[in-house]
Amino acid sequence: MKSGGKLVELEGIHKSFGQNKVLKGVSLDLNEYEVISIIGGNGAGKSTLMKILTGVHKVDDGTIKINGEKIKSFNPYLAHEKGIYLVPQEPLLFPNMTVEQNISIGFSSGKINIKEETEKIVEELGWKIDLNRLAASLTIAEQQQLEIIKGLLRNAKILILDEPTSALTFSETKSLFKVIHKLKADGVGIFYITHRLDEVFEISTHAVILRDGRVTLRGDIKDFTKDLLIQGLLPEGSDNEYKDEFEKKNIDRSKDVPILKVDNISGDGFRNISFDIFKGEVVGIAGLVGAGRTEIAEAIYGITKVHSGEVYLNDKNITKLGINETVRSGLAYIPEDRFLHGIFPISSVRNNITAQVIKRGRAFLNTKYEKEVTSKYVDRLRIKISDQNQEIMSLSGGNQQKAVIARILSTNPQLIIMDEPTRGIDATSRSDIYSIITELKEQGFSILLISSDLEELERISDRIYSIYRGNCNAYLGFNEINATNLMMAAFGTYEGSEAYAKV
Amino acid sequence: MLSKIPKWNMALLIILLSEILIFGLINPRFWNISILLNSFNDFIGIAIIGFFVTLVMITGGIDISGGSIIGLTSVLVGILSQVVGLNIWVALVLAILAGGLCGLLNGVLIAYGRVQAMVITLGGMLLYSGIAIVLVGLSGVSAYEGISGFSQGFSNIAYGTVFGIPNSVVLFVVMFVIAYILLHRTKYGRFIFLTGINQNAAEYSGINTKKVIASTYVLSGISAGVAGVMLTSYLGSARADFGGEYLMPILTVVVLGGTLITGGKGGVVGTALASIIVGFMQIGLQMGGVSTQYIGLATGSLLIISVAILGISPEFKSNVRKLVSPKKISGGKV
Amino acid sequence: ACSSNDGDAAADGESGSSDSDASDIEVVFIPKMTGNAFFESGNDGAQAMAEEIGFNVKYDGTPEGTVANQVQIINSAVSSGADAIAISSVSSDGLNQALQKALDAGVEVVTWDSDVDPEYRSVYVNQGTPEILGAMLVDMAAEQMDDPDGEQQVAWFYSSPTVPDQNSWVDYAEKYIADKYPNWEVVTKQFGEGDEQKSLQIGESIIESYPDLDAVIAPDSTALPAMAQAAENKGLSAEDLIITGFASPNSMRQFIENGTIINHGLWDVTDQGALAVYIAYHLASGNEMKVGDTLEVPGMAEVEMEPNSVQGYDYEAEDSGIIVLPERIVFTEENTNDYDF
Amino acid sequence: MQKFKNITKKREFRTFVFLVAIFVVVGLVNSGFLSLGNIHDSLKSSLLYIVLAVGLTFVLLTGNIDISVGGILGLSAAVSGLILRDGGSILLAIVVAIGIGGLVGLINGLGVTKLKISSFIMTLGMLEITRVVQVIYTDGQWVENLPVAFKQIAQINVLGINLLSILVVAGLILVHLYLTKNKKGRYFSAIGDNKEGAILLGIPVQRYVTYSFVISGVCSALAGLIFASQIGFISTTAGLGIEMTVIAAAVLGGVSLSGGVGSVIGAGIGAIIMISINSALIYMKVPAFWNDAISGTLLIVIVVSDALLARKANKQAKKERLRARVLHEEEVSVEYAK
Ligand SMILES: Nc1ncnc2c1ncn2[C@@H]1O[C@H](COP(=O)(O)OP(=O)(O)OP(=O)(O)O)[C@@H](O)[C@H]1O
Ligand SMILES: Nc1ncnc2c1ncn2[C@@H]1O[C@H](COP(=O)(O)OP(=O)(O)OP(=O)(O)O)[C@@H](O)[C@H]1O
Ligand SMILES: [Mg+2]
Ligand SMILES: [Mg+2]
Repeated sequence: MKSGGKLVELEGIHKSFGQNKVLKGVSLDLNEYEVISIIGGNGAGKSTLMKILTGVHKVDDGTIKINGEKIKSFNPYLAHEKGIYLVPQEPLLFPNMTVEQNISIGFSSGKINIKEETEKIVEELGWKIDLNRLAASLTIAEQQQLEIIKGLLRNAKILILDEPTSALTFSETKSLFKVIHKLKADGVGIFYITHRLDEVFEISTHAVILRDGRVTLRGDIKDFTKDLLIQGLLPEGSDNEYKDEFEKKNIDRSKDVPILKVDNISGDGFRNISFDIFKGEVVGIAGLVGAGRTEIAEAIYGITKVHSGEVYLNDKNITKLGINETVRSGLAYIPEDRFLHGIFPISSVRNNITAQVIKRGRAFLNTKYEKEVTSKYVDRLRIKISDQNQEIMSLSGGNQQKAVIARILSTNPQLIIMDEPTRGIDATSRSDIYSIITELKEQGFSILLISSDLEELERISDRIYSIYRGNCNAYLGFNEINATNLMMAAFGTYEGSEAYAKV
Repeated sequence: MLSKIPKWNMALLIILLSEILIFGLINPRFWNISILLNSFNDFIGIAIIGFFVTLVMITGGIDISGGSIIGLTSVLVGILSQVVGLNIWVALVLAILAGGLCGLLNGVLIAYGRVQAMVITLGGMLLYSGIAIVLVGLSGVSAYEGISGFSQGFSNIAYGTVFGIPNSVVLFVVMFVIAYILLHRTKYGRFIFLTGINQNAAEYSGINTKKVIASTYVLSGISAGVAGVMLTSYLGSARADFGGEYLMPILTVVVLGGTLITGGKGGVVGTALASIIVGFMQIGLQMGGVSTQYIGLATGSLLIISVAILGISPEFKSNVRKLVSPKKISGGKV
Repeated sequence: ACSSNDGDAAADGESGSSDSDASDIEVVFIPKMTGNAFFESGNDGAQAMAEEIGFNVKYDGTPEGTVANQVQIINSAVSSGADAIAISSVSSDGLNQALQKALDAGVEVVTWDSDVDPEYRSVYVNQGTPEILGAMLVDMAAEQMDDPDGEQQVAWFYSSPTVPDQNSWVDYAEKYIADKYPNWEVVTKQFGEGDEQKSLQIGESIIESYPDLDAVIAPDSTALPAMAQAAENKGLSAEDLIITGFASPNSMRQFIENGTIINHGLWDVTDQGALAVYIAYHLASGNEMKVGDTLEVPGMAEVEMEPNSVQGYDYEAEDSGIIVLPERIVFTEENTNDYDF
Repeated sequence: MQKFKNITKKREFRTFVFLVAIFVVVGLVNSGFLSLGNIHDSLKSSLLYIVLAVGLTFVLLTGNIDISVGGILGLSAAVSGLILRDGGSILLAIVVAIGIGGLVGLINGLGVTKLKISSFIMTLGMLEITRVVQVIYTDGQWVENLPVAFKQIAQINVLGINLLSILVVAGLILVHLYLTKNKKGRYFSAIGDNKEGAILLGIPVQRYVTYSFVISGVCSALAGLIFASQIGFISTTAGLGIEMTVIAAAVLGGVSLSGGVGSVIGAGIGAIIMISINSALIYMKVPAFWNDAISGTLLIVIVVSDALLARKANKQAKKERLRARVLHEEEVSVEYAK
């Protein structure tokens, strides 16, 4: 491996938000030709550290050196001048601009032909992106792709990717990695943040574990194993072993009455979709970005219209019901776009978690009950907060996601549709959520799981339907679920035990 | 800014108290409790519409049509009771309902038509005062003379007292309590906040956000109707141009009360305090010899300065702290 | 001539401590609205009078000029211990209760320019009854016409359908037209809402949409100059379109000088303001005025208090009456430079 | 053809259609309304609103609002009016007016960016303050008898077209090009579209927000000069309540109050609509007491129908896009054949 000059030297970085001490003296270097994976639990301070490196947050204490030069007063403008570019965890696009305008805005060098460059890089990645679309109409995955493209185009010397793959499926991830490898070879220094531990080994030269505002472990990637990473992530002094397991049994449910029966529905973005979900099972939906999985979920939930076909929940036809009524019938939905559809940003954690339970109650609010519900789920999902009245916006991305999940769980729904439920959630919390899913299953609740994380789908689904370009193209029974089959299904080349979409 | 509402309410309370203190020192008659209580009549319309415009604003909307609904309901009370000959109390109820109807039109267009509230209520403002003028024009009473000759019972609405407390104060309290309970104690109020913070997320949570939004405009319309009746009783005459000047004062008390113009945050306690502050400031300065046309300077400055002080305080404080202890904060190295 | 300066110190209820010292007396002088040339000139007169005699005049109004605002101002005038109010009312009945409270508190009430119900004030300083002013408006237009008895198209243009005084003049003027010039046709009545830009635009539109129009009568201090400006913009002179109405001479002088208009009218509002506060002061100093009394006013001619009936009111009381300004002025090229308000 | 189609899809085009529709409908009642003369007049009457709307659009694009435009208009018109009346030069008057507008705008901008006061509160406060300052400065008097030479400026025609109108329209187009084509011009809408995103991209957000208020202040001052020149006298209430009309004009032209969306061309057309309604009713010879009711209804009808049209177009676009992704029957067999 080539070794290059020093790009970034962070020393003794301290940062707190109010009483919350987030970074407690972080020191970290980045050289040319390096890809450093930063891993750490939700709220460990990864994004904060990176925002400091781009001048978005001011340091309380500590020194930043870029290219060996000490920076006194940092701001994003300066960061750009120094060739630092951050692909943020939550896409920060300009919704009312087209994709092309989003790419070109703020470009410092006007010389290069942006359109040409974009087309080149898009081709390299093999992603489909329409330059004339309005950013507001992009799905979260597409937004993330666009953010990545923006980042790759900048010719940054120091590129930061904050959970770039959280909404991407394996195929998009793969093409991204190819590009990253190339950049690395060109001498670009890269910080890469992820919760998908497998990626760490695939992409990085070094790994850093950030825990509780401190770097607890760092080193060459060769010195790490996945177990070592997980050990490093566990809370200090916690004796409970990390249970990276999820139990599922193959139960023959064919004689039961399905909780949800989707009968040949068609709508915008999908057609002729049929499947059943039985009591106490997790049914997965696989597919590539843009396959139409979210559209199906939204149609079932009552957000968009079903043009033909029927949906039954416990034998009750819910096809034409609005969200209100579907919720009352016992359906719940965790949307994929947390920021747009999930959280109430300037509201407290408590109000976020109880937004849906209160709907069941009487006209007047019961603060005591709300507090109880909140603390129950904060404990159970290990949501890292300082106070129930804390604004949810000030939580880390993963903790926000957990709050949304808490909101849904608190209503005790019969069937939960989860659209990318663990997006941005760290490994330990993820297993918390999996264990909750196990519990829910045991209690007889059912789950429809839409996920871009193959591993997740594979691990927790009892059965999987695959969506390919709006059609259900494959079915994977309990025994057919494995990574290879899933991949093939997503690409439309798997033919499982049940034939689908053979018109 | 204004994120800590209770803190802001405290600030408002301090402003109010110092105002009472200062004006009293300038003109001791200001401390005359009956003058202060009776002065409620002069801003009650602004206050009670402000309470419900607060709800509207928390949903992320705005309602600037309240002032002209006052004129419309006033004319309706006059025409229904004097020209049509209905019983005054029936006329009054019908007029308030008409106010609600105006609010309903605003609300439906905004919530279901998804049009920007500012323009719809601006159109509403023109439309409702226009209707008032047309009604007067068609009913044959002269628009400029106003309709008067109301019964003593009707004028008692504004001039009566309950246990020695002027009715206007009682109405202020009653409307405040209603708005307070609705907004801060009920599920409905929570839905108002959630809708204002993120309508999409509220919708996905199964809240019927359109109904919530539309209903706040109805409430605001009804409150304007009540204000119209109150003003008609207070002024003893029904005129189409009543309330026309309330547009900015209503918005002023709501935003000074700490409600975010972008929605999602705020409360009626602040609005109540702010309306009293602005109302007392008016009287206090007038009693201190300041001519009314200069009072805008005081309200304008109050608005900016008070919000600025609260706005800079965190940064300001931390700067001061840094000055005091220039080097290290706490927290050990790894 | 300062005859009443030494009136005896009859205590009036509220300003109990007041003796004959003029500087203790405060008169609140209330216009319909502030920011309007007409009322500002009235205030100039009032302030000059106060300075001369030595009492205090507080000018208090709001730009919007609404009933509620005036009530509020009256209320705080009473609360703050004013001795007298001189008001140009925006509504003939909306102020009644507030004024009653003022009277109960011993505050003297005088009206000027625009009256209230006569029960609620002592004296109304009147620029002329609606009959006088309505007829004056029509006559100013008629005297410019070659054939006033022939068919003429006229338009009304003033501030809004809800202001009392302008509407009452126009009402009488229309009766007067029907009586005296039955061949005239009133083609339109437009309102500028006291908004200069809108008034200008409406003025231009009137010219465009009524090409056969002979006269525009604009008894409003915003509408008249705007109408004249509109005519000037369209290249019309007084020959093409007669424009007249009420506005202060300062705002119209240039249009007279460049031939856009021939005449317009007003009364001496400076005198009116001065007279109003003087009477208020006179009453507040403990003097009484009865119908038929005459009063020597410093710097002005002697005035007489006439019964309310001159304005057509039914209410008669000894201590309630009207003082009509002796003259209204028609401004023309000859005399416009003699005035400055 | 394609180009024309693209134009028809623009928001400004719909506003323009509404404008044409109003002229045609009124023209059917009174053909005089469609005359070139009246169109020229309508444009002239709208000038000061167009200028105000342009300035306001900058502020609205950044996601803020400026309520103080009427106050700045009044104050700058009065101060420069006094200079002119007392024999000062026209140039001096213009410079002073722009200075006042820029200064008040700067105060607004600094209040919003440095003191973190919400723009609504900041400019509402400044509105009240500027009004009182104007009263104090003019001693409550109207500014009358402006020199003829100054009033003449508003009446100069070039090739039969009003000079000010030409200047304003030319300025409008330049500003439009700046906002849409210039790299920095696009910052304004970017800030309103997504402030966090703009910060992250290194756009100097605070500076551009401040600029927007300064621009709005300067535009208000220019509008004040147009006001003084066109009308010839300045009352102490000049521009009272004008802010609501201007906001309505901008929104009518497709500028979003939540920022990031809109163009000055749209706002300008919106201003012409708002102003033309006034004279349309006169041409239609409707009794004037109907004016408010009719303009209110018209305003509501336009914005509602526009919103419905826009929504329908959006839905259609989304539907088409989603449909294009779906593998349809005829394609399925082809796919599987591979
Ligand atoms: N703007 C803010 N105001 C207040 N607190 C904040 C703010 N941003 C982050 N925090 C707090 O800082 C801590 C670290 O957040 P950060 O976003 O850096 O975590 P993270 O490591 O990126 O976690 P995740 O994996 O969930 O994205 C959290 O406790 C969070 O609540
Ligand atoms: N034009 C649009 N405007 C607004 N939202 C849109 C638009 N087009 C799609 N969406 C939203 O995008 C989401 C669908 O995303 P997408 O098409 O990626 O679904 P998907 O195929 O399920 O994606 P994934 O497979 O990654 O979940 C829905 O929330 C849908 O409402
Ligand atoms: Mg993060
Ligand atoms: Mg999806």
